[in-house]
Amino acid sequence: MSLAIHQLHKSFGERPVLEDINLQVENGEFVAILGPSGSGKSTLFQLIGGLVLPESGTIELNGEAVNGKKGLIGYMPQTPSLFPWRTVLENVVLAAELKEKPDYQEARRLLQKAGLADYENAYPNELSGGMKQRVSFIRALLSNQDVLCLDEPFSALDEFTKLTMQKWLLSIWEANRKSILFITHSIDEALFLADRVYIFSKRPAHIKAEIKVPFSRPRDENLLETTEFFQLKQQIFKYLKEEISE
Amino acid sequence: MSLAIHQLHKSFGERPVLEDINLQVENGEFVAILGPSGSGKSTLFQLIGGLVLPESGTIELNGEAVNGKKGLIGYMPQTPSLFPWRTVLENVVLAAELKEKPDYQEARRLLQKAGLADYENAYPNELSGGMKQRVSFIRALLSNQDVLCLDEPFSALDEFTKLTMQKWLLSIWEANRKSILFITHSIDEALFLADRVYIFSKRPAHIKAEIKVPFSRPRDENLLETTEFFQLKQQIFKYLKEEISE
Amino acid sequence: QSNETQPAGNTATENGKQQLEKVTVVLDWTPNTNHTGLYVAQENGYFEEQGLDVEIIQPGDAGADQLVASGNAEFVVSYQEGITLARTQNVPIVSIAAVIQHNTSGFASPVDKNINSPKDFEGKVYGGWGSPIEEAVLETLMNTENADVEKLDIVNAGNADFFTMANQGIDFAWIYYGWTGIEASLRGEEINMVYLTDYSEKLDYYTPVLATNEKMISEHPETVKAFVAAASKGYQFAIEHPEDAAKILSKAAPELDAELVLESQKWLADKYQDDAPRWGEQKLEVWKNYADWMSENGVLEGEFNPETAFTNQFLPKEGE
Amino acid sequence: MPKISFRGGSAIAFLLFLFVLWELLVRLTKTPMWLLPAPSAILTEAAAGFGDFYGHLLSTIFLALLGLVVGCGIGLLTAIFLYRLPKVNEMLYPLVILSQNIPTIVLAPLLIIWFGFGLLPKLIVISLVCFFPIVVASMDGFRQTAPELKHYLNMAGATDKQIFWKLEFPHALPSIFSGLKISATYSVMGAVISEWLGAKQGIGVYMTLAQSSFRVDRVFVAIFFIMLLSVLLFGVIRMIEKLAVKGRKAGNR
Amino acid sequence: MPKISFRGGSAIAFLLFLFVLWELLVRLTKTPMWLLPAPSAILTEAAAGFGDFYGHLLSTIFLALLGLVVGCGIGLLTAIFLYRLPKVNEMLYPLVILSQNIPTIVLAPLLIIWFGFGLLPKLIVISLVCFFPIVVASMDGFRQTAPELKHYLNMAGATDKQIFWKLEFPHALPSIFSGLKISATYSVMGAVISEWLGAKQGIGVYMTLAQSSFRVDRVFVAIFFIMLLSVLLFGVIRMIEKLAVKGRKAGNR
Ligand SMILES: Nc1ncnc2c1ncn2[C@@H]1O[C@H](COP(=O)(O)OP(=O)(O)OP(=O)(O)O)[C@@H](O)[C@H]1O
Ligand SMILES: Nc1ncnc2c1ncn2[C@@H]1O[C@H](COP(=O)(O)OP(=O)(O)OP(=O)(O)O)[C@@H](O)[C@H]1O
Ligand SMILES: [Mg+2]
Ligand SMILES: [Mg+2]
Repeated sequence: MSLAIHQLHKSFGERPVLEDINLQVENGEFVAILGPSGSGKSTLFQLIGGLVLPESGTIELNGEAVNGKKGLIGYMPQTPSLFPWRTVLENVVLAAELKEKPDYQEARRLLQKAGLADYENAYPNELSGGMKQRVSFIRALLSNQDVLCLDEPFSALDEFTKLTMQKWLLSIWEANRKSILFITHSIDEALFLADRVYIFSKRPAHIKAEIKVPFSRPRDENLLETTEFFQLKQQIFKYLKEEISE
Repeated sequence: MSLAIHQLHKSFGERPVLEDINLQVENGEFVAILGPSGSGKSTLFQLIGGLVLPESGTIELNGEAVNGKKGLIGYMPQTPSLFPWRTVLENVVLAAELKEKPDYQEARRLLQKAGLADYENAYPNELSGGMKQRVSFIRALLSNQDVLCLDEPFSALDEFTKLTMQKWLLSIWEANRKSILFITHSIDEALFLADRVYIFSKRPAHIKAEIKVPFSRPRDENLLETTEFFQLKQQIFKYLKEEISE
Repeated sequence: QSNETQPAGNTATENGKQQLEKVTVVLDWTPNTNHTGLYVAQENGYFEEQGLDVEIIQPGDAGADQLVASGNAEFVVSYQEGITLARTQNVPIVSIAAVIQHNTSGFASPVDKNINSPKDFEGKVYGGWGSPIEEAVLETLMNTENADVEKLDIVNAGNADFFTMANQGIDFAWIYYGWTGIEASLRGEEINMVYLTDYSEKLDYYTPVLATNEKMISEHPETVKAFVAAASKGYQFAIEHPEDAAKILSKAAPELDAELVLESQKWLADKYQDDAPRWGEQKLEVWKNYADWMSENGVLEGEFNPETAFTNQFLPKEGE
Repeated sequence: MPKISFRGGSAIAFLLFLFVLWELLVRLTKTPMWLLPAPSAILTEAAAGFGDFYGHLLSTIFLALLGLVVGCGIGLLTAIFLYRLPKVNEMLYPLVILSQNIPTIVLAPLLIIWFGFGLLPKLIVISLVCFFPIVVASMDGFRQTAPELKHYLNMAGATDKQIFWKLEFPHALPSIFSGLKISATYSVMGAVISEWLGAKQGIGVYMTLAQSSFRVDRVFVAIFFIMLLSVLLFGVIRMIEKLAVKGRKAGNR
Repeated sequence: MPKISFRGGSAIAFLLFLFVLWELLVRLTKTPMWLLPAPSAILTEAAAGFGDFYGHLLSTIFLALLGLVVGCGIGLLTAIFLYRLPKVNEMLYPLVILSQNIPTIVLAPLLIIWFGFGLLPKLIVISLVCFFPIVVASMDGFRQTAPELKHYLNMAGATDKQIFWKLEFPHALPSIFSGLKISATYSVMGAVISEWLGAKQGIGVYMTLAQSSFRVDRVFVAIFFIMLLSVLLFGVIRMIEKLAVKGRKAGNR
């Protein structure tokens, strides 16, 4: 499924947040968004999710305008947002539950992969921050939607666990080619995972740059040490620096 | 003020979390903790904060055992934990309020430095994830304690804002030399900021390694590109990898 | 408590009001024509003449008798059955005047039910409030005509009034003619009455009566005397001028239906004193008879001495 | 603001509709006045008798407000006291429940015997009615504080008192208001009931008098005013709530 | 478990202490029986008269439980219905408040006229008492749902129905139980009051008869059982709450 956003404007009261955002995610494409804190990335997700309406502009899924329509994307919020009265297992199937009878077998398998096999029956208050984030991530994976919007999914993970999860996400994506829109603060992560990277300016956000990531797939962690990678990273860092220091 | 932890053990029910932790923070030292997600880092902070009692072992501040004593440290939790009915300004002075009449002048100055000058009177629900984290950070800074325990303070910030905040933290620390214990998942961050780094094993956590960071101060971001830095980083990454892959 | 002890040397008094002794009289129910004498005495200044400053209080829920017994109020409008039961439980309360000489209560039924005497109760439905006394009274009445109380269906209708009950398939209920009966006639609803007094002398008890506690009688007899004197004068006025008395009651309680008050007053005027030598007079045999009847029917537990339950000593002497 | 006035409007319109229905029903079925008077008859009586009624109304309003304030004040204090002293709570909480189960017919004579016919016993009755919902709702509110905020305050070294006043109390405000709304609704009926304890004036007095002289229309006038008062009080509490709980409508995302 | 029994113990010990105090006071001041009987006298009467009392007790328990279940059921349904249909809520919520302000002296005759002297009118009276606290508490509970969870569910495309049943309802459980506890406390008194509407049996009947024959000791026996019942009901609700709200005692940190 493809996602296309045209000339989107959004403000909260007097505060303009998004200004003339144009952005595409092709069917099966992996797109990352980078941008300063508070620029409007999460707000963009809320617009795509249909939770708020833009002042102007359209959001199209497969060419059809879906402004304000809910239930069309898989979503992982920036904070884990787990339900305290549900166990980990009950939490991960929540999104799936909304549409159909959830597949507990699959849920257990994913929990195992994320290193949470022992915590299936634990309640969220017994989990560490990173564990909650992984639960939330699995919930999004299980939601069974063709477009996934992930808001900083690995920010609370240590470098190695993060790498494992990134590789896992890549393998899942390569296997069933969902369209993924991915907010991150890590330039490494964006370059390692995505086909294209959009860089947001500071608030009110417009698209400062769009970068095609030239690396071939499948990628592995050695990529992170190549000079091309390093140069691209430097370039992006410069863009971000420009945004914030002015 | 110096912090010393001897042979600390802690488990939650059947689940051992900390096993024989020994750790020091000298007066005015900046110490970082790295470790796998779910290893027990935040739990260690809870023990230091006196919120839970260890099964055995002691926690000493300036040589005095303080197991279970509260109110001796400045603390920044892993989730922002802002009070929804307080404005940003009222939130940042909260920790200070507990001890004395808060200094609103200073609070405003710090908010300005963190790029939140316009949000002084906003409520937390109007902030982005990274903005909340900054508010929580400032709250810890304003708490006016000699030992600061920061739990992943910059995880939700973009690379450039993060760097700004890191440098700011360093400058503050260099000016008034508090003792800082700092949990992070970024090896870069640990090496850039700390005097020493403890690496936690996976749960049940013991101290896998203690690394003295050899770089002179004041440090700047060029340090991140030196070979020494890179080698140290590789070494730490190896430690972490060992922990998780077994 | 009686507040007769005024602090000496109190500042100058306006028209001597401060000399008045404050007493409280607690009604048994909402103000009605049973209480007219008290309101008249209040309005026409009879209490004041006697040196009393009377406050009339409507207690709402039960407990008026205990209030007086405990000394928190001086006088109460009560009824013989209550005082009898109270005294067997050692509640020190004494009747000092009968407001109405004969029992005016009876069993009322819409005319179309055709209930003209106790024998007609058979096969009918009685609506009451669940007191054992009711059954005993019904039995006594029906026995006089050899009717079987077992053939009567007694329904507990709680606090429902006569008209509500009549609407719910209940054939007859126990009312005071002087109030509910008058209301029925005002509404143009014809009812039959079976008066208790017509069938059993023992059931001709005093209701209502004025009462006070034993302590008042022994320690402040002059206050009691003054109160009864004024009340007596008030009732006398009501007997002689029912229209004016009704106006006084309506003025004191404008919420009442003025027409009902007037009609009720007219009906009641000659019932206050009736065949007694003076208003308020009580007879020992009435007290004794009723208590005996209660004992016989198993609704009285404990010892009851009719001589101590009432007194005529405070009633004004003839021509006083 | 236009929203608020519209909302009230919708409710009032519905009530008016009900009244019209009632009027029609009464007229069509020719229900006699003494069974169920028509709204028009009630209105006529209300207009005609308002001069007499006025004093009763004021007296009840005064009682209800005073009782509500006192009852809620005591209730809130009790809740705070019990919550902050769990040992005492264990002992006294059952008594709080028991206090709601003393029937007025027993309480009334006792109160009069102890306190006479003045304002105090009436105030006690109303307060007793109003204080319970506040206690239960507040205690439950205090208990449900967001654990991560409590965790933070504990780590920051807040004393129990500070935790209470900076976190548990403001966090429980919506619950407290929930209790307040229940109490406010009960306060008017509480005042009417308290007038059983020998009042000279008040809607309760007016109503029993009307009832005992079979003036059903007057009884309904009394009920209308009781209802009006309750709804007004409820509305006022809701307005205060909106002001007091302002700024956190959405909480933190 | 040992903790629970200990907690009950502390309250009972305190109550016993109060009884002893009461007994002493009554004996020392030589308070007459008809004013305030001593606990020992009440106990004696309770033991002696239990055979007679038993039937009344059962009848009231039955009424109270039935009324509580019906009232709370209706209350919960009403709350859900009103919450999920805000337009209807605007119209009907004032009526819910009004329902609490119909004095029994007016309601009773009407109910009897409409429904006779059977079980139904009594049930209506108890339900009317029990349903209000549930409605208010539940509605407030539904409204206070954690906004970030609601935000998530919305983004995930949950329908309003799903949001209600997966989030708002479970989230409001503590509030609902708070309302339930208030209702349970009122239910026994509600049952006693409902017995005004003509019951043959019940604590209310027993109590008025005792009152009118000045058997204050019996009145107190009745009160004791009313209180005992209420506390028991309250305790049962609290136990159910502990089971139902299990597992989220600490919420998420
Ligand atoms: N409900 C709201 N009311 C008012 N302003 C809001 C609201 N939500 C977001 N904003 C503002 O919109 C801007 C963008 O917020 P958003 O959460 O989209 O940032 P973000 O790019 O996701 O940042 P971060 O990387 O820190 O999460 C911020 O300035 C924020 O203050
Ligand atoms: N209240 C609790 N009850 C039971 N287990 C708990 C509780 N709190 C923490 N744990 C367990 O303790 C372990 C350590 O948790 P902790 O939060 O200290 O991890 P962490 O090192 O901070 O991880 P992260 O980097 O993901 O935040 C985890 O396995 C967690 O499941
Ligand atoms: Mg964001
Ligand atoms: Mg942690």
